[in-house]
Amino acid sequence: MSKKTHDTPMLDQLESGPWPSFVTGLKRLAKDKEMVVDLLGQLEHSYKTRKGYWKGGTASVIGYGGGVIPRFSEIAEKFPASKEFHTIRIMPAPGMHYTSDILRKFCDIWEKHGSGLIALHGQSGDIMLQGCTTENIQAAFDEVNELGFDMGGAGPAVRTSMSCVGHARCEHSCYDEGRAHREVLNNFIDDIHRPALPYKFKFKFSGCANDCMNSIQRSDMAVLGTWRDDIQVNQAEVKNFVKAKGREYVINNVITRCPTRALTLRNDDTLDVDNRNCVKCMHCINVMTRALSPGKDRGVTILAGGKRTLKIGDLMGTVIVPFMKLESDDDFAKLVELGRSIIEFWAENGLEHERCGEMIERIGLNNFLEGLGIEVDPNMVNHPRTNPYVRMDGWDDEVARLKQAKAG
Amino acid sequence: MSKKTHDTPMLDQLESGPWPSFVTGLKRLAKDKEMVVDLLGQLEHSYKTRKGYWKGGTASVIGYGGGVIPRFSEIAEKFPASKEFHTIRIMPAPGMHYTSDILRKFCDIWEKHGSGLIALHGQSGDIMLQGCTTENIQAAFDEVNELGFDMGGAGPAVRTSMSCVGHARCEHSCYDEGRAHREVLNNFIDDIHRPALPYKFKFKFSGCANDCMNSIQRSDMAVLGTWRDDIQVNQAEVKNFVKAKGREYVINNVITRCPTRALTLRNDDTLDVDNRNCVKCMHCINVMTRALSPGKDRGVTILAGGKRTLKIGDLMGTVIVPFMKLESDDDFAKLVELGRSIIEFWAENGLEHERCGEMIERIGLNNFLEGLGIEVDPNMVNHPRTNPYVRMDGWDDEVARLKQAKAG
Amino acid sequence: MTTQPRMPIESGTPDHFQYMHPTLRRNYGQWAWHERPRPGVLHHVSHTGDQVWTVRAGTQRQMDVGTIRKLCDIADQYADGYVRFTIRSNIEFMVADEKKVKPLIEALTKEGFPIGGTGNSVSMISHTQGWLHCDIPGTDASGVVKSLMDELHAEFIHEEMPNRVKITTSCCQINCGGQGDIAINIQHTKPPKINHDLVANICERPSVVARCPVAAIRPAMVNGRPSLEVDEKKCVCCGACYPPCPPMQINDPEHSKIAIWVGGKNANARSKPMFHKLVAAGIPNNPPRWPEAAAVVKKILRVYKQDAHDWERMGEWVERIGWPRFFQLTELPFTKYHLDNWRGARASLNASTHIRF
Amino acid sequence: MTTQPRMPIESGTPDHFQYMHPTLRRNYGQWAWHERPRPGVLHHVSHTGDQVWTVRAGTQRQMDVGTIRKLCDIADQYADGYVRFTIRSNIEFMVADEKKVKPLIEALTKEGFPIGGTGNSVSMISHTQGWLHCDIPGTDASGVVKSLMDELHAEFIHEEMPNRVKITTSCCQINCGGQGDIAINIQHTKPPKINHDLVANICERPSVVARCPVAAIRPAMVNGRPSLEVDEKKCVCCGACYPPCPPMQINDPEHSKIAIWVGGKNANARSKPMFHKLVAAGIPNNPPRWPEAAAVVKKILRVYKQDAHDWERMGEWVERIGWPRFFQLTELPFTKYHLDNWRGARASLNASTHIRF
Ligand code: SRM
Ligand code: SRM
Ligand code: SRM
Ligand code: SRM
Ligand code: SF4
Ligand code: SF4
Ligand code: SF4
Ligand code: SF4
Ligand code: SF4
Ligand code: SF4
Ligand code: SF4
Ligand code: SF4
Repeated sequence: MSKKTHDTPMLDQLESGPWPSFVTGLKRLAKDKEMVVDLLGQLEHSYKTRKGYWKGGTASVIGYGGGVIPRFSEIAEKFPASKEFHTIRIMPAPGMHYTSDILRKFCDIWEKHGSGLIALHGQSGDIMLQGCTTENIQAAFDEVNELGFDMGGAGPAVRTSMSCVGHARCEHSCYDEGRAHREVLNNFIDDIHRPALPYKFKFKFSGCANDCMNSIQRSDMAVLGTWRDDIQVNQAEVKNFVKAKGREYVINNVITRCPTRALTLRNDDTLDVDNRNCVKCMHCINVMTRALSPGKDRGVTILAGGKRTLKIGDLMGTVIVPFMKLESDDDFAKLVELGRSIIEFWAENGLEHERCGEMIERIGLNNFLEGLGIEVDPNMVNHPRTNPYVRMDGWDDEVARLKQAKAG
Repeated sequence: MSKKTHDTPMLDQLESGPWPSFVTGLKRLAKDKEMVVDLLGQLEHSYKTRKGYWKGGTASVIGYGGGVIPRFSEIAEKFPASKEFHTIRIMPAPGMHYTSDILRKFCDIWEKHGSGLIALHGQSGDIMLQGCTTENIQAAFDEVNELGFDMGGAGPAVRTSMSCVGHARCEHSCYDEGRAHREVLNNFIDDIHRPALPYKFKFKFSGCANDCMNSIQRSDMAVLGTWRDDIQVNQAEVKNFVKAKGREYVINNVITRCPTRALTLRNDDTLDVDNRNCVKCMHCINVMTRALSPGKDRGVTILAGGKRTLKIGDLMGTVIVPFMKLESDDDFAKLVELGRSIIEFWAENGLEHERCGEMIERIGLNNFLEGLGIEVDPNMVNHPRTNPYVRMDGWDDEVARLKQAKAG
Repeated sequence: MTTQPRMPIESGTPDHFQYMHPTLRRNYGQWAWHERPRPGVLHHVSHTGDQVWTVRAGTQRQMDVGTIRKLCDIADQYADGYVRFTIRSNIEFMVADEKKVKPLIEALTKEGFPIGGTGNSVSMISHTQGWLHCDIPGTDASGVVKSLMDELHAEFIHEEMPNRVKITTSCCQINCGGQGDIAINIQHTKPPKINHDLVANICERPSVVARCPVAAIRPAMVNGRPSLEVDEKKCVCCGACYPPCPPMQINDPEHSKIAIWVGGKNANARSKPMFHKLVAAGIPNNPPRWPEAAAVVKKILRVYKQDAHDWERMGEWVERIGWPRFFQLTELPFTKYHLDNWRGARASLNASTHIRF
Repeated sequence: MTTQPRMPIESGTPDHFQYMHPTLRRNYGQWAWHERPRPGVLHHVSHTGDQVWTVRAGTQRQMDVGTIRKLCDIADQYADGYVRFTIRSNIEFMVADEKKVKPLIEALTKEGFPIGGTGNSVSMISHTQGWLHCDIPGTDASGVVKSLMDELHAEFIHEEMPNRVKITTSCCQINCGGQGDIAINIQHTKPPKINHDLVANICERPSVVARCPVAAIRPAMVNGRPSLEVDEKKCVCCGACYPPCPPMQINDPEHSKIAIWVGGKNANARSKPMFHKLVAAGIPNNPPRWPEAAAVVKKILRVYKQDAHDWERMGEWVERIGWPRFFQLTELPFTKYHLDNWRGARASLNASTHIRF
């Protein structure tokens, strides 16, 4: 290629070392792409001055209000070829499965219309096609869209979701994450593409309490697999495990690690589980993969309101549905409905730029649950209130109502 | 006695049952005391109407600003003899020890000048001489004062303190509570008798972590005994205990109950203590009283800011001194000094009617410690901060200062 | 010359040694171990070889001089003339001779003082003032305590609980009684009714306004006179405005209810100190015997006694079995009022999938 | 007639089965157990008897098409043409035949893709945008991650940690990278410098004012034009005002430092999820290799590796040994900045005598 490359002494240092180097990749692209030549120049400049030089703006595709992250250079006079360097967010399939064929098609499209730089994946789970001029966005997106892929979320919208590998390759999986992911997300397509909510809203799906998708801390509605009957124990495999590892290992790594001390190693090297007190934490099952599995009566626990730092400090989600089945079409429909009620309630009651969890914090879990028509449940708390600062004149009516609800 | 007693059908019901009855006691007094006749009348009226009928006012003794709790009846027209029913608060000796002789003297004085009703003791530890006319207060107090007893605290003052039986009759005791109690309190006599602080201030002294004085939750400065060397183990007694109770009992009631899993029962029925991880919780020592005792290098842990509900919710104290020796005269002088700095800092920085703990909550533990000239210590927290909302430009200087402080 | 008024001798807290049983004094700081030969009796052994037996008995705390003198008589006759009181108003008699224990117990029993309150018993309930003396009480502590101790007498004289049980009462939301394994506290359920005629005369209005934890009070003119106004939607009925301003009448024969709290703990033994948690509310404030409150307390104690492991304090037991099971076992309803919505409430929410089914 | 613009096909999240390895598809929801034959390789067995081996390799996430095509070539040649990516941008190749594992590993290794990231390894660091693309970054994620992964390469390809280690980076305090066993985050240490000339043009002032968590911003007139003013005593330098108002220049080559956090945990395994806690700050933001940050991370990992028990995640280990010992072992200073003073800070204070000496 013709365009002269910039000196990048600092970035060059990132080409050494055993980890694959993004700099080497960028240099490879720079051979054919002036945009990347200048991108490297600007990045080197950032390294030297320790500052970023992108600013936002507007860029989008026809029909959609979001999904493109526009980036304009503040130092385009120095690095004109990368003066526009937008990102297109594309939603992958649940579990991030690909054939080499489809990946190659992405490469071809992006080589043609963009910089050739693709992030797999963004922290919210998007395929990020990074580095596009304003002009090329539409063409790039059209081709990707024809491949069967759609735009991801950005701005005050329902965001691209993530689900763990789960059913596809994990024995711990307690529900069909892929189905849940698609059914839920594809019911909010309008809210993904036309940002009109108070702020972003994320769903995440993990097949069990190991929460490989970080859903409790990083999503507004987290769906995690669990079970409510007994752990399945294969006592023969327990014995094998004890034999292979020794009793001491089993005691130190399984028995004493149960958070509720629900496990006993019997004298005959079989395992006793106090299932009434098991909190489905997954630990013993994680360690003894052949001997133990989640129970058979499986379903999900749902938490609401997780998010990161701004503006009131990190928030984890809170249990709002201790257990629900997720097997029949009806069950899945109910899950979608729950998502919808939450979003609708929040859209109505949330302030601008207020995440669902911040709203719950502001109005109180009580009012949130009432808005959703969900009964309170002691599983939603670590413990009941420790202070008397509450107006209780409705106590008798409330108790009567609960009694009736239970009876009828 | 002449005065006609009131009908007290409700109170009468409190004369039955196996627990000693205060009503029976009051009726006994009513035989000689018109004041108690009417007191019973008013109390019955309270039981009937479910309301209290006392109001405050002023009453005191010469030379002191506090210590008397004045009570005037709102329904004195109905029950004139108990229209004044003040309480005099008197500080008992540490550990609440009495000879029958001194108790009888109290009875005599109170029979003469008051109602004859004495509470042993109030929740802050006072001898409460209950039921006195305004006129008689001075005479009653003078006689009590001549006995060697002094007025307790009330209002925005240093309050009467409590210390556990400790050294006098408890093998767990890690310091001389009685001495600490007296040295501290008797250094604040002016602040006890002349209320001029933002609000009340309480000291409490417990000889060990069992905290029989509820000091962490109920005092502004809590002093609890602890040790920093190894638990003293009498292995012969351990073996006796295991023999008497069985291994299973020992495992279930001692070994697995240690909060940091610092205990191991060895195969030979002796006990291994991981003293580095022992948090001095007292549990194992409580169970195996003959086999285990606190270490020999004893001292105290000090917490500040405990109190009950109003106005921001219950507060427990916070560790401000993880360990200090309390043996020499100097040590005790240091303890008094610490109390003095806390009270002075709070007197200067606390708002009106703001307890020390509420002030700490408002200004931050940091600023409180800085005010006292105490270095922060990781033992003061369960864990470091989880949020980045802090201004850190002083980091380098602070680290340099700490390094120097450590070196020099 | 006029007589000078007598100025107080500011002697402070008196020396304890002068009132201390000689065996305790001699062995001060030297005790080696103890055991409990029977409920209500402690046996302490010193490194010097000395021994002391303590007999603990319940009292009504608010004692007439007759009762105190009776206790003194017993001390003189059976216990060397020394006694001490515990933080829970139990009285303790110390004897250095084991043979003196039995007659001492008999004398106390004969006079109606229950022997117990040690070890894993239900000790005396922490006692506050109530209608007998306080200016702001919603109920009577003496009556509540007497009623409950009558009902719990068997648990005081026996040591049959999993661990010691410390019950507290508070006759208003101020909580002079402190945190307890079980706490029986007044909970107001309606905002104060303001007696506007009195406000102008009695109240320092700014200081009342400052007391309200939720800023529900504002100064207002009512009938042309300075008074106060409460935003009833904000008010949490805490009663904090009442002590500084008696016209803010919070006490109500009907709407000042009793609430029951569980799992408070002061000791650092095993677990760190804990706050008690709301379990039941809306319980009528029903003198002279408060049967509804007693029923709830007894139910909770029954379940705890059956289900908890040795050495588990109430709060530790519930943490092990989980709150859902606590509500199930005690058959108490779990309501929206149990969800915390005060500052820091978030820490009480379950941010995990740890759930027992 | 003008051509209609193409309207998008709103197909949403695509069907995953079409891209899924056939063995996975066939055994969907039927897996029975798994083991790790070696670092970087998982072996899953289905109830149907089918088996699958997964080989996991690290990537640089921000990949050029050349890299992706190389990975596709390897997939085609050695792994049936299917891959998947993990949440940490590792790539996984699935094969149904154990014999294919070795050649696959060799091919990946030859092309410079490290095999590992499974089990008790240090997996790929969660990656954010940084100077390469974001409009508000204080540092470069790509560079920090590359530098650190170079240093931690041995820990990626081996499984020698007590439990899995999940590291995250965030190039501003917003924390797109999430909670981690270790988190390496930008921490600004000076209030924003306001470019007053720009505010009037760019900012919706009320919305900027609303973003500040400590209400430190107020509208002001500067040189006769509407601008903003920051109360520098209140400001906690969080940078929240910068995204809505770029003239609030928070990024500073000198004063935007790196802070290191420890003990975040997302899994519910054993303990409930935890937040990470501040352990070190004031670390220079030093491209291109951030050696000071790397040194702290490596020190922490070294101590954890030596001292933690099997299956203890970083935060669980520290909870067992106590924070004082953590600071002692890592030789990091404990300062006043470690004391929390944000909302709910009280829950982080030690309200007990539980102390290790
Ligand atoms: C691209 C990405 C980082 C990455 O390199 O992977 C990213 C990048 C940005 N995030 Fe993020 N966030 C990304 C995942 C996350 C996550 C992780 C997640 O989704 O699990 C979080 C934490 C979870 C959460 O939602 O709280 C996250 C929390 C934020 C926040 C804080 C939101 C909050 O309520 O606290 C902001 C600020 C905002 O939106 O105002 C933000 C804002 C931004 C912006 C738009 C900065 C801005 O305000 O201008 C960044 C655009 C960068 C760019 O140029 O592309 N980003 N952001 C991730 C999205 C890629 C994708 O679509 O897959
Ligand atoms: C008498 C006593 C209850 C009893 O029957 O034992 C008591 C009675 C009163 N307390 Fe108390 N408190 C008593 C121990 C306590 C304790 C327990 C303790 O000291 O360990 C507490 C909890 C610990 C603490 O200090 O927080 C306690 C926390 C309060 C409070 C709340 C203080 C706070 O900061 O939250 C108030 C309200 C106030 O002072 O404004 C209060 C106020 C009162 C007043 C003065 C009510 C008032 O504001 O008019 C009561 C006077 C009753 C009377 O007529 O005698 N009382 N009060 C206790 C004092 C007797 C004594 O001197 O021995
Ligand atoms: C006499 C008294 C101290 C005093 O100076 O007055 C006292 C004395 C003893 N306490 Fe206590 N405690 C006394 C109030 C307390 C309190 C405060 C209270 O009652 O409100 C507590 C804190 C309760 C809480 O956590 O809320 C208390 C928590 C303990 C504990 C820790 C129990 C636990 O496992 O949580 C022990 C250890 C034990 O059980 O051996 C203990 C142990 C003891 C020992 C065994 C210490 C000893 O070796 O002598 C004493 C005899 C106990 C017995 O009753 O069997 N003492 N003890 C108090 C008697 C009160 C009463 O009449 O009931
Ligand atoms: C592939 C992946 C899911 C996906 O759809 O992408 C995955 C896959 C598995 N995880 Fe995970 N986890 C994956 C991210 C996570 C995350 C999220 C993250 O990396 O940020 C977590 C939460 C981490 C946290 O707590 O902050 C996570 C916490 C776990 C745990 C709980 C560990 C613990 O003890 O705390 C297990 C259980 C275990 O260790 O066996 C687990 C177990 C597993 C198993 C063994 C499940 C199975 O039986 O197949 C999988 C292979 C694990 C291995 O690497 O040895 N996975 N796992 C993710 C691989 C990420 C990577 O490349 O490093
Ligand atoms: S969250 Fe559970 S089900 Fe999903 S991949 Fe992780 S371990 Fe498997
Ligand atoms: S899943 Fe967790 S809580 Fe349940 S038995 Fe196993 S280790 Fe215990
Ligand atoms: S606090 Fe400790 S030293 Fe004091 S009486 Fe209680 S157990 Fe004994
Ligand atoms: S005192 Fe407590 S922490 Fe220490 S070893 Fe005994 S039980 Fe464990
Ligand atoms: S709890 Fe309330 S009513 Fe009872 S004594 Fe204390 S201040 Fe008075
Ligand atoms: S009762 Fe409490 S909340 Fe209500 S007005 Fe009075 S002080 Fe405020
Ligand atoms: S952490 Fe901050 S700087 Fe980095 S990508 Fe996210 S928003 Fe941008
Ligand atoms: S940096 Fe944060 S605290 Fe400072 S002014 Fe901006 S938003 Fe407010």
